[in-house]
Amino acid sequence: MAIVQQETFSIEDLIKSLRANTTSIGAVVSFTGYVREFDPNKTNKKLSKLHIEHYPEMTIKALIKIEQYAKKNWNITAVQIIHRYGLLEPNEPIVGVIVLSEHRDEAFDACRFVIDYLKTEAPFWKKELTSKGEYWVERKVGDESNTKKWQSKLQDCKTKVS
Amino acid sequence: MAIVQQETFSIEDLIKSLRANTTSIGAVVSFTGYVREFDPNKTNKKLSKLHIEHYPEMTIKALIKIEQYAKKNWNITAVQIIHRYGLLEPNEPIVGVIVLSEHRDEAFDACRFVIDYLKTEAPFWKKELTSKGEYWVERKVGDESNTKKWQSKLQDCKTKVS
Amino acid sequence: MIKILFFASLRELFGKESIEMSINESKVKNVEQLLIFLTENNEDPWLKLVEMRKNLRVAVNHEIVDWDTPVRQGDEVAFLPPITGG
Amino acid sequence: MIKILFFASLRELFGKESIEMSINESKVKNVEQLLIFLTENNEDPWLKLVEMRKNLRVAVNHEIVDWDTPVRQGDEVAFLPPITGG
Repeated sequence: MAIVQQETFSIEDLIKSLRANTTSIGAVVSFTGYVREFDPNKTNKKLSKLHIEHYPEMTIKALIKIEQYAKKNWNITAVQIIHRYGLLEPNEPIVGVIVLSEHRDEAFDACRFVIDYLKTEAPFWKKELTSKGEYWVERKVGDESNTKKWQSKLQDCKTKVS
Repeated sequence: MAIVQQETFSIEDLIKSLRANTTSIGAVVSFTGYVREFDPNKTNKKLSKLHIEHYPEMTIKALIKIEQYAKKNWNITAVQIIHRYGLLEPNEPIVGVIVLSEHRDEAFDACRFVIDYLKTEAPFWKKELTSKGEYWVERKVGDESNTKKWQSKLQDCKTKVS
Repeated sequence: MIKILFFASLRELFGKESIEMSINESKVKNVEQLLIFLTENNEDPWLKLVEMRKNLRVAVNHEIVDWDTPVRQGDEVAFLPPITGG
Repeated sequence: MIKILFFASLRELFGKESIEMSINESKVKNVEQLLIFLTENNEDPWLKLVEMRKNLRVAVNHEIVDWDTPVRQGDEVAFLPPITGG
């Protein structure tokens, strides 16, 4: 299950619907990524909007593949990705990842894998509209190395996932 | 900030109040632990209630200390623990840990540290009331080794925290 | 005909979301050869694709693929600038 | 006087939440010596504390401490069975 939408979302509502009818879930880990108005590394720029573009025919497929990899590599009960696109305001949520499992270690690892992988493998592009102009966000070196770390650690992850 | 209460709680409300007035939060990681009605390792027992006892004069102090250790060891903006006590029903939340930070790696690590540490270092005790009788929950070996792993990895964590 | 899609900075560079073109299947057998074919006249904005080659990924029919993946009439090919999801 | 608190299985074992007792400060200087003093008559339920010693932790005035930590009149001492928080 993956959701791509323009509207905002509620992590709690998503958790509730994933938990419905489960009786042996001990742990839920969630990650939420937000639009930052100020980046302490770029102190002279104030973000006014974030524009997120994606490849609609491909996005859901790519996200579901990432969820499937997570389920294959960890003993988890459910995983849900939600990702927004369009024009977002500062402090709005961009992406949510929720993992349900019996025990917490699996939920933490799988949630982190999903967000790490999504950053470099799901077809989204971000453009920052700032007080100093508009520009496409550059890929972070750290994001690439996180993905590579998972690829070298996990089985069946060497092939491209999106 | 740590909360100990009998009532249930909303992770989303806690996140919202922690996020109020922040402008450079990029990541929120939350952990929620729930009462499990069935433990797949003990298939013959059905939980009817979970009773959580604590040491009131000590608990908040212990939780705040754990939060302080998290802030000392990771570059995070805020951390909040909420833990319930009293008589809980299956599928109710027991504990929540929320971490806010600029970047996700710190939020994941700090959140995991807090829940791992809390499991063995905050003065709570659980009693399961089941279809086969009542008994105090035994400490898990995995919980102990998680705490020890952090203690060997982190500075200033060798002293007892609660 | 194949359809070529552009996203983000490439969409802005080309000034359009997609183009359709027919390919000579005896000359253009895979994605690598398609890129060579598109850029052999050294014309902007195609040249930009060559410059970006190291950071460029390619999807055929909605799956990211290796550069030696075959392309055929009817395929949808997308050159993807570095992904910045999440 | 010092106050000794019991929690969880120990509270049930002792049938009470706390007791108060006076200690001989020349004999009982720290938590370890307090435990020895409490159990020297080999009486139940105190003996149980000795059996559990390996898994027992002790808090003085709401802080978990090492066994060589001093105890003084007015202190609150709690013997803690294995914590199962979260």
